[in-house]
Amino acid sequence: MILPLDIILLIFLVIAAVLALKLRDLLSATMVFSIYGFLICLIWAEMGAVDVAFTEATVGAGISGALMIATIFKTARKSSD
Amino acid sequence: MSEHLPVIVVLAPLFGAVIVGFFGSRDRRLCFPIALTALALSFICSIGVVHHVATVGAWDYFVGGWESPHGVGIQLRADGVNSLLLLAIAVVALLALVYSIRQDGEKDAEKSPFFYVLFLLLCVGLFGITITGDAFNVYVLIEITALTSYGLVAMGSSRRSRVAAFQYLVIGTVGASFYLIGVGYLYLAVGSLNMADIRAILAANPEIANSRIVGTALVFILLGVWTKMSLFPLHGWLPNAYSYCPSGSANLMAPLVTKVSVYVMIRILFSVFGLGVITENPGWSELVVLIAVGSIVAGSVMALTQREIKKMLCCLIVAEVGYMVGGTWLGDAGRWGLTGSMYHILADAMMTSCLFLAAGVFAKQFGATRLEHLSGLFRRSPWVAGAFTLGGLAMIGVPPMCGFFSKFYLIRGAIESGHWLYIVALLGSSLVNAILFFRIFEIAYFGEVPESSEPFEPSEGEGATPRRYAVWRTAPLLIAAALTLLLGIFNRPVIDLIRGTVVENTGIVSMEE
Amino acid sequence: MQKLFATIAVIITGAILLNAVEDFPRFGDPHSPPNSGVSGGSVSSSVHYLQNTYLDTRVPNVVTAVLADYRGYDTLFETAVILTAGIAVFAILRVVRREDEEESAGSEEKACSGEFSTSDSDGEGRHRVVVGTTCRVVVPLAQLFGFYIIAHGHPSPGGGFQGGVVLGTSFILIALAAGLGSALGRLREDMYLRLACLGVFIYAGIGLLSLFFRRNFLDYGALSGLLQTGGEEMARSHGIFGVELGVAMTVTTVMFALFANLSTRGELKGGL
Amino acid sequence: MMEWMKTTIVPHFNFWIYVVIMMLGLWAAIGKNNLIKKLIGLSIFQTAILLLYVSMGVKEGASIPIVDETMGEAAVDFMAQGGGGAGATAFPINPDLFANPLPHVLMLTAIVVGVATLGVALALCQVIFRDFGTLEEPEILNQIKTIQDDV
Repeated sequence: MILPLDIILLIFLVIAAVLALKLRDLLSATMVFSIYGFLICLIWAEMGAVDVAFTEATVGAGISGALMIATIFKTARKSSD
Repeated sequence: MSEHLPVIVVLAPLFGAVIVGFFGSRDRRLCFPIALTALALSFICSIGVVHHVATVGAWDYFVGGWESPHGVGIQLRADGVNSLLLLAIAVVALLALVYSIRQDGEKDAEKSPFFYVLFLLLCVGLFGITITGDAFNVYVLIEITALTSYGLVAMGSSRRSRVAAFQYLVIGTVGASFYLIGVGYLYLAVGSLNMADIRAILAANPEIANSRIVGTALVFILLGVWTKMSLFPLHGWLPNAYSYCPSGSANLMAPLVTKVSVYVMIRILFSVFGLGVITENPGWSELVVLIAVGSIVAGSVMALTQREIKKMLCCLIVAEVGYMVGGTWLGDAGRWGLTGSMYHILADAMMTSCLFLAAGVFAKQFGATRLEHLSGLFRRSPWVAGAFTLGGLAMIGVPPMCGFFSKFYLIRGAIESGHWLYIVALLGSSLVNAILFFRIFEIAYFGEVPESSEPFEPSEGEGATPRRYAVWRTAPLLIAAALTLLLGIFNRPVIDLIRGTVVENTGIVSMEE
Repeated sequence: MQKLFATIAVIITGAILLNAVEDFPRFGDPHSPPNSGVSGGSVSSSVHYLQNTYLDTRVPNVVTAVLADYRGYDTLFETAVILTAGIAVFAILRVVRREDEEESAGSEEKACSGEFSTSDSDGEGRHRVVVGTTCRVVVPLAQLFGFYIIAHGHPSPGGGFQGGVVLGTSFILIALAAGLGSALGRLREDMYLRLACLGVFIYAGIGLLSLFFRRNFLDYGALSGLLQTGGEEMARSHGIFGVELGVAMTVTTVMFALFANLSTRGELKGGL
Repeated sequence: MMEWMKTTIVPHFNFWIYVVIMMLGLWAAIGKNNLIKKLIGLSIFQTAILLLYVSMGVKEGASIPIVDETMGEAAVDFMAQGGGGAGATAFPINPDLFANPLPHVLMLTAIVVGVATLGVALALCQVIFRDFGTLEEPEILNQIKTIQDDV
C-alpha cells in the first residue's frame, strides 16, 4: 500500500466515474467506463489484491467493454442524458 | 449417504440443471423426467432433514469438512424453521414443475430445455438461501435466484415482460448490493462471516453490538432484503414482473422468492443480530411495524383496483409480505408474532402456490385472464373452481385453513405487544381479501356460462393447449389445494416444531398456549 | 421527478454510510477486526487462512486456496451464476428460426473450411489482411496465456476464472477479426452450451466424489486414495486444480456465448 | 480545515471515496433515463462495494497474499517438529506480512456476479430495443401505456 498513489488513483477514479456517467455519446461513455475499470484494477494491484486486479483487468477493462460496445452497435448510440 | 442430506437437497437440482443442459438440447423429451427426478430427490431429502430436526434437533453440516475453527469453511444449518421451508420449497417446486410440462410443437420449443435449466437453478438458489449458515453465501445464492428470475420473467411473450424484467433487474441488483454492503459492514466490525460466529461475537462484545457500524449493517441488510421481498415503498417492481412472466415460472417465483427473502430477514435477525434488536429499540421496531402496515394497506388497495386475476394476486403478495414483516417486528414477550410469521411463510407459500396454479389453469384452459372471464366457472369445471375456492378461503383466513392459524398467532402477538394499528390493518386486509374472493366466487358461481366458452380463443402469451395436457395442469392445483387444507388442519406439529426453535434460540421459558 | 427522487434517495443512503465511516478502523490497520479478529468468537478466519493454507493444501496462493477449497461452496455457486447468465442470455435473446436452419448450417460449413475466412461483410476485405494476420499471431498466444493462467493459479495470481476469461477473449478476437461464423466454426453453439454445463458438472462432481469416501461435500482431502497422492494436502492441491478446470470451462464458453449473442442480437449470423 | 482533513478524511480516504462512487453509481442506476447509462451506473455501484471490501483487507507494510514456498516449507517443518505446543521459536508465517485474503476471495465472486448481471441486462436491452425501438425509459413507458389493453 502506497498512500499517495492510492489517493491520486482514487481521485482519478471519481473523475472517470463522473465522466462515464456524464458523456452523452454512449460509445465514449463505454470507453471511459473501460478506463474506469482499468483504474480500479490499478487500485486493486496497489492495495495488494493481485487476484482481484487480474480479474478486474480481464473483466472490467476487457469483457464488459466489449459486451457493451456490441450492444451499442446493435442499438442506439446517443443517450438523452 | 444419510449424513449428507442437507447438502444433497441443494445439489440435486444443480446436477439436474447441468444434466438437462447437457442432454436436453439433443432430446427434449428427457428434460422433464430429469428435472422431476432431481426435485423428487430434493423432496425426499428435505423430508429426511425435517425428520432429523424434529427427532434429534438442529443439524449442522460443514462443507469441505472445515469444522474447526468455526467460520473457516461454510456451514449449513437446518433448524425447525428452515427445514420446514425446504420441504415447502420442494413441494411448491414439484407442483410448478408438473404444471409447466411442455409439449412439442409449442413455439420456442428449442428454448424449453433452457427453461428447465433456469427453473432448476432457481430452485438451487432458493434451497441454498434457506439452508446456508454463512452471511456471504446468502448473497451468492440471492444472485442465482435473481438472475434466473430475470431470465424466466423475460421469457414471457408479452413485450412488457422484457421491460418488467429490466426494472426487476435494476431494483434486484441494487437490493442485493445493499445486502452486500450490510454484510461488509458487519464483517468490518466483527471480522467473521459465519452467522453463528457473528452472533457469539456480538453477544460477547456489547460495545461492538451497539456501535454505529453494526447499526448501519443492520439497516442495509434490511433494506436489501426488503427490496427483494417488495415491502411497501420498494414494491413497485413485483406486480409487473410476476404478472407478465409465463405462468409456469410464476407458479414457482410468486410463492417462493418473496417468502425466502422474508426468511432471510428472520434468519438475520434471529441468528446474527439476535432478537434483542427488536425489543431494545422500540422506536425503530414501531417504525418497521408501521411500514409493514403501509405495505398491507397498499397491497390491499392495489388489489381492489385490479381486474386482472394474476395482477390482483401479485398485489396480495405485497400485503402478505407486510403481515410477515410486521409479525416479526412485533417484539412481544412470548414471540407469538414471530411464530405466526414463520408459520405464515409456509402457509402463504402453499396458498399462493394454489392460487397461482389456479390462475394458470384459468388462463390455459379457459382463456380467462380477467375477473369477468370466470363467469360460470363452477358449472364448467367444478374441481378447478373448488380448488380455487379453497385457496381463496385460506387467503381470507377462514378457520380450518392454514391462513386462519397464522393470523391467529399474528394477532395474539400484536395484542400482547399492543400494536393495535397492525391488528386493524390485518383484519381490514382480511376483509378486503373476503371482498375480492367473494366477488370472484359470485362471478364464478352465479355468472352465465359464456356462449363461446368451448373453443376459447387463446389469449396472447399463453398459447393454445391440447386437452390431453389438462390433467397435468389440474392435478398440481388439486394437490396444492389439499395441502393448503391439510396444513391448516394439522397445524399443531408444525407450530410445535417452530415454537421449539424459537424457544431454543430466544430463551423464553413458557411454552404454554 | 425521477431524478429528484433518485437524488434524495442517494443523499440519504450516502449520509447513513458516511455517518458510520467515522467509526471505521484506520485504513491499513493490521489489527482491525477483519484482519485479526475480535475476542468472543472463534479465531479470525483470515489469520487462520494465512497461517494454515500452505499446511493444509500446499498451495502458496492463499486466495486460490480459500476460493476453491475453504470457501469452495461459494465458488461452486459463482460458477453456477455464470452458467445461469449464459443460459439466461440464450433464453432471452436467441432467435431460433427453423426455416433458416439449412441455410445457416451451410454457411457454418463454409466458415469452417477457411482459416479466418471473412465469411461476411466483404466490403472491407483489405483491412482484414492486417487484422487477420495480427489475429493469427495473437490468438494462439492469448490461448496459451489463458492455459498458463489456469494452470499456474496455485503459485501465482490467476486461476480458473481469469484464465477462462482470457480464453473466452481469444474466441471473441477471432469473431471480431474474421467474423462470427469463423469463431462459431471453432466452437459451435450446441457445443459451448454443453461445455458450460460440463464445467459446473466437473466442479460439483469432484465435490461429490468425496461423499463416497464418507467425507463431507467438497472435501478434496478424501481423494488422496483415488489420486494416489502422499497425503491429504496434495490431494487438496489437485482437487483445487480440477475445480479450476471446471470453472475455466464454464467461464470460457459463457463469455464467448455472451459476446456471440450480444453482437448479433441473438441471431448468431453476421456480426458487428 | 486542514486539521480536520488530516484526522477525518485521510485515515479513511478509501472509505470516503467508496461512498462517493457508490452515490454516483446508485444515482445513475435509479435516475438516468437511458438503459445503458443505468447499467454503467449499476456497474459503478457494484465496483464501489468491491472498493469497500478490498479496502478492509489492506494492511500497512503487507505484501500480496501469496506465501512463498520457502516460508511455507518452514511452516511445515515447524509443525512437523510439534511446533504448536511449546513454541520455542515463533511460527514462521506472520499474518501481518500478508494482505487479508478473505475480502479478495469474496470480491472475486462479486465481480463474477457483476459481469453475469451485466450480460443478462445487456441482452434485455437488446430485446427491449427490438420491441420498442428505443432505449430511453420514458419513451418505453409511454409506448407501454398505449398497448395497455391488447393482452
